Amino acid sequence: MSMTFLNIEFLVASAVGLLTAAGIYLILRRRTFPVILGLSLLTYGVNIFLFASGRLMVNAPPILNKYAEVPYTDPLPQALVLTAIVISFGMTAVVVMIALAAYLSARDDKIDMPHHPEDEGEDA
Amino acid sequence: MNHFLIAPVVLPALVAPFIIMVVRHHMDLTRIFSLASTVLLLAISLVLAAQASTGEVQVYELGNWSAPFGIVLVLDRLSAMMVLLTSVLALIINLYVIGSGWDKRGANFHALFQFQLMGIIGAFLTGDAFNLFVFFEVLLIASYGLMIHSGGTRRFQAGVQYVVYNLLGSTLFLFALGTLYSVTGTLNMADLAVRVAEIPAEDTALLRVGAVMLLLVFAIKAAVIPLHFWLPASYANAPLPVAALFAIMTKVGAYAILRMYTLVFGPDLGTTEGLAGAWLMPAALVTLMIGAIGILGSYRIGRLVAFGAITSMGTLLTAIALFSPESVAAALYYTLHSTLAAAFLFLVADLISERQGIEITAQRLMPQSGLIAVLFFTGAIAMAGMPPLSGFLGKLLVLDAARDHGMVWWIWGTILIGSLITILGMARAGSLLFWKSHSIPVAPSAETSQQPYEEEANEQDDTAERSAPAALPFVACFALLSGLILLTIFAGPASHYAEATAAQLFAPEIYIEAVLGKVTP
Amino acid sequence: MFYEYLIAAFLVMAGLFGFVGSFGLLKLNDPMSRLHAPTKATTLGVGGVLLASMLHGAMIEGDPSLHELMITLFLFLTAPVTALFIAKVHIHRHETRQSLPKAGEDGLWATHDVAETAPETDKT
Amino acid sequence: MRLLRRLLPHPILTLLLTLAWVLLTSTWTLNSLVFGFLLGLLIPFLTQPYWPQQMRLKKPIKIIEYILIVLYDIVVANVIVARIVVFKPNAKRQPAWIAVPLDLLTPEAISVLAGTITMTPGTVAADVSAEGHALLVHCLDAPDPDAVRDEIKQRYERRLKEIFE
Amino acid sequence: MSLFLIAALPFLGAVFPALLIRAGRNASASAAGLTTFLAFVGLMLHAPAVFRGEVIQVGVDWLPALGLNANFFLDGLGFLFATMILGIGLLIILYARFYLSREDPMGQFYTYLLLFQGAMVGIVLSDNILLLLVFWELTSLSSFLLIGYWKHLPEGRQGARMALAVTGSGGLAMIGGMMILGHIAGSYDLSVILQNKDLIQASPLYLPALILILLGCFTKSAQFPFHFWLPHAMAAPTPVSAYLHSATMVKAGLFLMARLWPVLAGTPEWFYIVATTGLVTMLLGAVIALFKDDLKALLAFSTVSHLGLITMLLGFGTKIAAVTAVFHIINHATFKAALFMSAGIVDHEAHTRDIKRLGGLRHLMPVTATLAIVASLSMAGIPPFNGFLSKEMMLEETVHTLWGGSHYVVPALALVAALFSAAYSFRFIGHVFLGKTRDDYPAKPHDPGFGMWAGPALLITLVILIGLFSAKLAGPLVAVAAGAVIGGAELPYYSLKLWHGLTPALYMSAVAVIGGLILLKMHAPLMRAWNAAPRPEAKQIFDAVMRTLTKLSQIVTDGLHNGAITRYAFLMMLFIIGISYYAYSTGTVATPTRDVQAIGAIPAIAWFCLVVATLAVVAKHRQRQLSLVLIGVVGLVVSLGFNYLSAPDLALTQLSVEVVTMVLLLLALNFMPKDSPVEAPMWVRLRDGGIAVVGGLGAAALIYALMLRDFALPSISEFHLANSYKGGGGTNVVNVILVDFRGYDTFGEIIVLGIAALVIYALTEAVLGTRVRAYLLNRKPDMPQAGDAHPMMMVVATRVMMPLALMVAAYIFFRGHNLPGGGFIAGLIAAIALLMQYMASGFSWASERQRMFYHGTIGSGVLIAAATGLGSWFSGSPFLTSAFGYLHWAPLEEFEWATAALFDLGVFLAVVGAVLLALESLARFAWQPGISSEHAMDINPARDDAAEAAEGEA
Amino acid sequence: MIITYATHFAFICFALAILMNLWKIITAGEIADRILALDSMFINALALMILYGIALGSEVYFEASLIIAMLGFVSTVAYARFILRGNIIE
Ligand code: NA
Ligand code: NA
Repeated sequence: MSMTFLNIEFLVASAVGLLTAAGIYLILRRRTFPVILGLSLLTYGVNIFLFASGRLMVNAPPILNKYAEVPYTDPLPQALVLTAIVISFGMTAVVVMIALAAYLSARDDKIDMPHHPEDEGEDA
Repeated sequence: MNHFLIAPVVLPALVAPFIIMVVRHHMDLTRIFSLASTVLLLAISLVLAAQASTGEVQVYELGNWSAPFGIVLVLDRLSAMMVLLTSVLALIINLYVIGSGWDKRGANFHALFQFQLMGIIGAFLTGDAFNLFVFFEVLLIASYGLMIHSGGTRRFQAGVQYVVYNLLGSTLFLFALGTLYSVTGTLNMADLAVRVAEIPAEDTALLRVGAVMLLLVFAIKAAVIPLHFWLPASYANAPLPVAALFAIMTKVGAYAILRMYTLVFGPDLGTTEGLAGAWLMPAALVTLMIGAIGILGSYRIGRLVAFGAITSMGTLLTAIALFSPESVAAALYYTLHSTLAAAFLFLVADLISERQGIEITAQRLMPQSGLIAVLFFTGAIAMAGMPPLSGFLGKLLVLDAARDHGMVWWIWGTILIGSLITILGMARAGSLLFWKSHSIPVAPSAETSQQPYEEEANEQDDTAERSAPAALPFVACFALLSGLILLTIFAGPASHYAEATAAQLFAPEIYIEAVLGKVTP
Repeated sequence: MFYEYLIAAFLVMAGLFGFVGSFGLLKLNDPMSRLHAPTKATTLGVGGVLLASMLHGAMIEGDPSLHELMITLFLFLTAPVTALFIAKVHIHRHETRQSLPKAGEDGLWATHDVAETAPETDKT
Repeated sequence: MRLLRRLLPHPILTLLLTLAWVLLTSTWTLNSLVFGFLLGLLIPFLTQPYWPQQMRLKKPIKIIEYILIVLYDIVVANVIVARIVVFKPNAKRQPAWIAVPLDLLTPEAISVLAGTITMTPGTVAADVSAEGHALLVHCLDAPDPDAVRDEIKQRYERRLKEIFE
Repeated sequence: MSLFLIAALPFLGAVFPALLIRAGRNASASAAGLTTFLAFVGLMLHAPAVFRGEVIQVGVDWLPALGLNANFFLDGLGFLFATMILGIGLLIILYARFYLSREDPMGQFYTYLLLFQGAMVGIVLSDNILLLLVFWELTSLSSFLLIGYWKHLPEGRQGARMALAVTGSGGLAMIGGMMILGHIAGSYDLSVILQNKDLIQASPLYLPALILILLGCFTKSAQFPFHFWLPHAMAAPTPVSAYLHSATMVKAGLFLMARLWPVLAGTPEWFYIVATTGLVTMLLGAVIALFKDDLKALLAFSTVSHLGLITMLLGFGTKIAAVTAVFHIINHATFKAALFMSAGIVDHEAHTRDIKRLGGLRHLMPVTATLAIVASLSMAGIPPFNGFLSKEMMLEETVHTLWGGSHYVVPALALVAALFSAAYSFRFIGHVFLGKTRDDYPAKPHDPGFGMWAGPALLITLVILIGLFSAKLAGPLVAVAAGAVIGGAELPYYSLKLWHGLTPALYMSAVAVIGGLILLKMHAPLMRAWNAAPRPEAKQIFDAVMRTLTKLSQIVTDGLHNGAITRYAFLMMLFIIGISYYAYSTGTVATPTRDVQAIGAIPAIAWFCLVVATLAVVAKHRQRQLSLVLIGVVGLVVSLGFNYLSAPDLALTQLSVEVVTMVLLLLALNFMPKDSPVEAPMWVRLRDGGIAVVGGLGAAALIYALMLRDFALPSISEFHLANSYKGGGGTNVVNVILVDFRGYDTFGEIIVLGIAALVIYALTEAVLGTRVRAYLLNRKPDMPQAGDAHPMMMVVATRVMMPLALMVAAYIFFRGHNLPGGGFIAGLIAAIALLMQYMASGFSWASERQRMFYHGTIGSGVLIAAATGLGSWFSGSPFLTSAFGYLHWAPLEEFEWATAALFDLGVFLAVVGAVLLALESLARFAWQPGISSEHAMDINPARDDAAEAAEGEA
Repeated sequence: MIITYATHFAFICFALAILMNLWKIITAGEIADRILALDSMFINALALMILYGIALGSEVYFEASLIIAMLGFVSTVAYARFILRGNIIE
C-alpha cells in the first residue's frame, strides 16, 4: 500500500486517461457499432473528468447534515455531471437509432460514407 | 425584472410540447402554431434589439439567484443582434418549409424546429459557460432530428457522421469546462473573466489548455479547418431548407468565440495570450480557400452551397481572428450578410433540386426556370461577395480591417482569390443548371423525375403536391433577398450598429459589472 | 457487545459465502453447475450483509431501518428469473432434446419448442 | 362494492406496497403511513391492466410456514453446497437433470415453486415443459435424482398446492 | 438633373423591361430607350458647366465606416465617357429592337443591357474608388449575362464564363489595388486621391497598388496577355458586341487608367508596364485580326489592337499622348460601333459572318456597304476620316518615345501595327463588299430597314464630320476630357487637323497604307502560312486551365472530404491534441498545492476491474455482444466509484442510465451484424492506437495536474452548500442545484431528452415508411431462436416487480430534494419498470395495455417544468424561482412542499416519456406478423387446461 | 472493533469475489458464463456497497444497492434474451 501511485487522484486520472484512450481508439473504427461503444467509453472518461474537477473526497456526500459539522465534497461538478450523463444518454439513443436506420437503409454499417465522385462530361 | 429576456427561450419551449401534445395530427394547426410562434419570436426579438440598442447590458437572474451562483441571461447588443437574426431567418424558413411541404415529409418537424430555435436563442442569451453547453446540446440534438427529417439512405449515413462528429465536440466541451471550473471555481462567464484576470502568471498552463479547448469546441461549430469536416456532408444531405436554417448554427460557433475571447480571454489578457492568434488566422484563411475550392469542385447543388457556407465562415473567422474593434465590426456585419446569403442560396438550391434533382448537370429546362435563375444568380452574387449586394461591402470591411495586420497580404490574397474561385464555381454551376438546359430539347418522359431520394420516397408523399409550384417558397426567397438588399442599402446604419457592438465587446467591464454588480477588487 | 459479535458473525458468514459463490463460478467445470454458485452469493452472502447492516443500524447507530428488506425482496424475486434465463441460454445453445430428460406428457422443454412461437429459422 | 373493487383492485398489493413504502422510508410516522397508503392505492390502479387475472390465495396463512421452511432450507443447503463447491472434486460430483412433473396449474404457483427450487442451493429450475406440466431442474450434485424430485414435490409443491389452488 | 438620377435611371430602366416581358418587344425597347434618353438629356444639361471646366459633385454617406460613400462627380472625362455610354447606348437600343428575333426574350435583353449601362455610367461618374469598384464588378456580372444571352449556344456560355473569369479576376486584383491606394491617400474619394500624387508615388506600396489596379484595367480592356477573352465574347448578339466590346466596357479599363493618370502616371514603372503592354497588344491584335475570317472576330481583334494603342498612349505618360489617347477613344468608339453594327447587319441579312462566304455585297446592300467602307477607312487611318487624325498623332508620339534607350523600338513596332491595321481594314472592305456578287450566300442579302442602319449612319456622319472639322467638333470635348486626364494641369499645345505638314508620322502613315495594300494582296499565301504556323490557341489553353482547375478542385475537395469520418475524426484528434499541447507548453506551471489522498485495496481492485474491462472492450470490440457485457462492467465500476467518491446521486443516475442504454443497444444490435470485421490495416490500427494513447495520456495528465491544485479563488459551490437549505429548502445540495440553483440547465436537459425521443420517433416513421419496412417484415433472425418468448416466471416476477419498482421510483422521487434521488432517477426507474413488462410479455401485449401517450407524457413533462418556472412570474420573480414551505393538516405531521418538486415532476414525466418512446420506436422495428402476444405468457397450464376442458365440454 | 475486522474480512472476500467474476467475464468461452459472471459481479458490488454503508455508518449508499438489486436483473435478462430471441422486446 505504500506504492506512490496508490492514491485516489492517480487512480481516477489514469481511469480518465484509459477510458479516453479506449474511446478514441474505438471511435476511429470503421463500423458504427464500435464507434458507439467508443463514444460510451469516452463519455465515461469525460464524465469522470468533469466530476474530478471538483477535487475528490471520500465519505463526504453533499447531503447536508443537520446534526454535525462534517466535510462536504464539491456538489457543483456532480450536478454538472448529472446533466452531462442525461444529455449523453439522449445523444446515445439518437446516434444508435440513426446508425440503425442507416444500416437498415443501406444494409451496411460502415461509418465512412460511400463516395461517388461522378465523372461528368464537359461542363460548359 | 424584464421578462422579455427569457421569452424567446420559453416561447418555443412551450409551443413545441403543445404541438406534440395537442395538435400533432393536425398539420394545419401545427403550422399555424409554429408560424405564430415564429412571428411572436420576431416581435420579441425586435423589442430586445430595441432595448439593447441603448447600449445598456441587461441581466436576467434565473431562479432569482444572483450571478455567479445561479444562471443568468445577458442581453447586450451582440446577443440581441444574433437573436434577431435567428428570428428573421426562422420566420422565413418556416414560410418556405410550409410552402414547399417539406414539413409534411416526416414526423415532428415543427416541434423540432421550435426546439431548434430555443436552443440557438438560448445559446446566444446565456451568460453561463455550462449553460452554453446545455443549449449547444439542445440545438444540436434538434438539428440531428431536422437533418435526417424525412429520411433516406445517404441522409442517415451523413446523419450518423454528423452526430458522431458533434458528440466528439460536445465531449471536448466538457473537458474544457471541467478544466476551467477546476482552475477558476466558477462557471459564470463574467465571473470567469474576473477570475481569469487574477490567475497568477506562474501557473497559467492548465488554464491555457482549458481556454484553447473551448476555442476548439467553438471552432468545430464554426467549421474551422481542419475541424470542419462535419459540415459538407451534413448540410448537403440535410433537407436543404433545414440546411438554410443551419446557416445560423455555424454562427453560434463564431458568436461563442467572439463572446469568450472578448469577455473572458480578452485580447489584452497575458494569461491566454496567443491562443487564438497563433492558429485561428491561418486556419480561417485555409477554411476560406478550401470552401472556395469546394464550390468549384462540387457536383451537387447542396454541397456547392455547403462549401459556400464554409467559405463565408472562413471570411468571417478571418475578421474575428484579427480581433480588433474594426475587424469585429466587419465580422458582425458579415455575419448578418452571410447568414442570410447562405440561407437564401440553400433555399434556391432546394427549389432547383426539387425540380431537377441534386446533381449539377445540364438537364431539361425546369419549371419556373427564369425566376429561379434570377434567384440563383443573385444568391451566387451574394455568396461570392460580388457587388452590389452586402457581401461585397462585408468583404471590403474585412479587407479594410486587415490593413494593418502582419498577414495583410495573405489575408487579402486569400479573400480575393477565394472570391474569384467562388465566382468561377458559381458561374460554372449556374451555366450548367440554367443555360445548358436550353440546349436540351424538351422531351417529356417518365424517367426524368429526379427526386433526390426517390428510391426511398415516402409512400404517403403526394408527389403531385411536391412538384406543384407554390408561391410561398418564392415569397421566402424574396424575403431573404430583400433582407440582403436592405442590408446593402442600409449598410451605414447596420455597420454603425456593428461598430457599437464591437465597441461594447471590447469594453467588457460594462458586461461584467451588469452581471456581477460592482466588482470589488 | 453481543450484537457486535452477532454482526461480525453475519459479516464473516456473508464474506465466506460470497467468496464461495464466485469461487464456484471458477472451479465448477460444467456450465450448468456454475449457475448454482451465484445463488449462494445472493442468498447467504448478500443476505448476511443485509442482516448485518440492519442490525448495525438498529443496534450500533441507533437508527433502526428495515429498508434492507426491500433489497432482499428484490433479490429473491429476481434471482430465480436470472437463473432461469441463463439456464435457458445454456439449454438453447448446448442441450438437445436428447440430452435432457423427457419432459413428461408435454414431450419437450419450452426452450426447444421453437416452431410454435417463432417463424422458422434455419441454422446457417 | 364494485366501486371498492375498482378503487382497490388488489388489496394485498396495496398492503404490500404500503409496507414497502414504510420499509423504504424507514420513518414510522402517520404521514409516512398515509402517504404510503395513497401510493399503495394509486400504483395498483395504474398497473391494473397488467394484472389480467386476480391472484387468489386459498390459505394465505400457510405462506408463513412455507417461507420459514424455505429459509431454513436455504441456510442448511447453503452450507452443504459450499462444502461441495469448495471440497468436492469435480470428478466426484454428480450433476443431474431432473424432470419434475407438476400438479400445480397456476403460473403464480409454478413460479413460486421454481423460485424456491432455484433459491434453495443445489438445485436450479432451468425450464418448464412446452405446456407447463413439468419443471426441468438441474442438480449440482445428486447421486439420487429421484430423491430430489420427491423432496421437491413433497416439501414444496404440496404446500404450494394448498396455498394457491 | 442630379448625377444620382443619371446614375440611377438605367437601373430603374432595367426594371421596366423585366416587368414588361409580356407587353411585347416595342414596349420593352421603348422603356429602355426612354430611360436612356432621359439620362442622356440629363447629362447634356450639365454640358455647359462641364465645358466651362466645372466639376459637378454630389454625395451621400453610404458606409462611412469604410469610407465608401455614394459620391459622384462629373468632369470632362466623365462627361466624355457618359456621353458615349448613353449616346451609343441609345443607338444600340434602337438597333437591337430590329436585330433580335421574335424568339429572343427581349425583356431580358434590355434588362441586362440597362443594368450594364447603369454600371458603366456608375463607373465613369464615381467619385469614390470603392463605389467605382462596385460598378466595375457589376459590369463584369451584367456582361456575363449579356454574353451568355443566347443560352442555347455553347459558345455563348463558354465566352461568358471566360469573360467573367478574366475580367472578374482582374476586378478582384483591382480591389486590392484600390484598397492600397485608398490606404496611402487616406481616403477612398477620388477627388482626394487625385490631389496626392507625390504621396502615392513615394509610397513603397505604390508598385503593388499600380500592378493590382493595372491588372484590373488590362483584363477589362483586353490587353495582352488577357486579350483572349474578347473574341470569345463575340458569341454575344451583335448589339452587345457593338456596345460592350467596342464602345464601352472594354474602355472601362482605359477610363480608369485615364482617371488615375494624374497620380499613377509619369513613373518609369508606369511607362514600362503600361506602354509596353499597349504596344504589344496593339501589334498582336492587328496581326491576328488580319487572319480572322469571322467578321466579328476580325473586329474583335481590331478592337484589341486599338485598345492597345490607347493604352500605349496613356502609358507614355506625356500630356500630349494623353490628349491623343482621349481623341482616339472618341474616334474608335464611333467607327468601331458603326463597324460592329454593319457586321451585324451583314450577319443578319446574309446569315453568315464568314468572310470567305461573302463578297460583292456593295451591289446588294449599298447603304450598309457605304457605311461599313467609310468606317473601315477610318479604322485604316485614311484621311479625311477621324481615325486618320488620331492615328497620325499617335505615330507622331511614338517617334518621340524612348524605350530601353532606343528611339526605334516603339515607332517601328507601331508602324508594323499600323500596317496590319490598314491591311485588315482593307480586307474588311475588299473581301466583303467589293468583288463580284455571289450566288451562294446562305440568305439573300439586302439592306435592312431604316431602324437598323440609322444608328451606324449617325455614327458614320460623326466619323466624317470629326475628320473634317475636328477642331470645331471634337476640340472642346477633347480639351475638357484631356484636361481631366492630366489632372487639371495646363493642356499642352496640339492641334486637331488633317494636315500637319510632312511629318514622320505622315511618312509612316503612307508606309502603313501601302504596306497594308500589299499585305492584302498577299493574303492568301500569308493565311496558309498562318494556319500552318504553330501558335497557342487561347481558348484551348483557357479551357484546359479551367478544366484542370475544376478537376483539381474536385480532387482536392473529394480527397479531403471523402466521406471517411474515421479520417476526419483522426485529424480532429490530432489537431486538438496538437493545439492543446501548444497551449500548455507556452504557459507556465507552478508546483502542486494539494496532497494526494491514500486509499485502500478495495478502490484499487475496482480500478483494476475498470482497467481490465476497458482494455477488454478494446480487445474484443469486434464481438459486439461481448463488448456490451464488458461495458456493463465498466459502467458498474464507474457507478461504484461515484458512490465511493461521495456522489450517490451520480451513482444512481449512472446505474439506471446504464440499463436503459444497454437495452437500447441490444435492441439495435438485433438488426445489425453481430461482429465487426477487421478492416483497418495494422499500420492504421497502430496509428489510431498511437493517437488514442497520446489523447488518453493528455486527459489523464490534465486532470491529475488539476486535482493537485486548489481553485484559484474559492469555488462558487460554497455558496450552494451554504444556501441549499436556507434558500432552496433541500439538504441534497446536488438536487437543489439541479432543480433550483441551476434549474435552467435541467430544463434544457429534459428538453434534450424530449427531443431525442421525438427524433427517434420521427426517424422510425421515416424508416418504416420506406421499403425497409418490407425488409423488416420478411427478415429472418440471424441467430437461431429459442422457444418460449414470454416465459411464465418472468411474467409473474414482473407482475410483482412493477408495482414495487414504481413504489421505489416514487420513493426516489420524493426524497430527492433531501437525500440522493430525484425526478430524473425516478423517471428512469419508472421507465425501466414498464420496460420490464415489455420484455416479459412482449411489445403488442404491453403496449395494448399502456395508457400513456408517450408524446403527451414528454410534452406534459416539459410543459409542467416550464409552467412551474413561469409560475414565479406571478410573484414578480424571474423564471424558475422556487418557493417552499410547510403545511400542517391535523392529524398529520408537518408536510414540506416545494415548487421544486413540481419542476422535478416535469423532469420525471419527460424522462419516462422519452425513454419509453425511444424504446417503443425501436421495438416497432422488430414487429413482424409472426410475432403476436395475445397472452401475457406463452405457457400457462391453467389457461390451456381450462380451454381444453371447455373444448371437451363442447 | 470486532465489527471493523469482520467488515474488512467481508470486504476482502467480496473484493476477491469480484476479481474472480472479472476473470470469468474476460476468459469465459461461453457468453452465458460471462452474463452469469456479470450478474454475480452486480450482486457482489451490491454487497460491497452495503458493507461501505456499515463501515462508514452512513445510509446514503443504500439507494445505489437498491437500484442494483432491481436493475442488475434487467440487464442480465436483456443479455440473455438477446441470445435466446435476438429481439429483447417482441
Ligand atoms: Na438528486
Ligand atoms: Na433531481
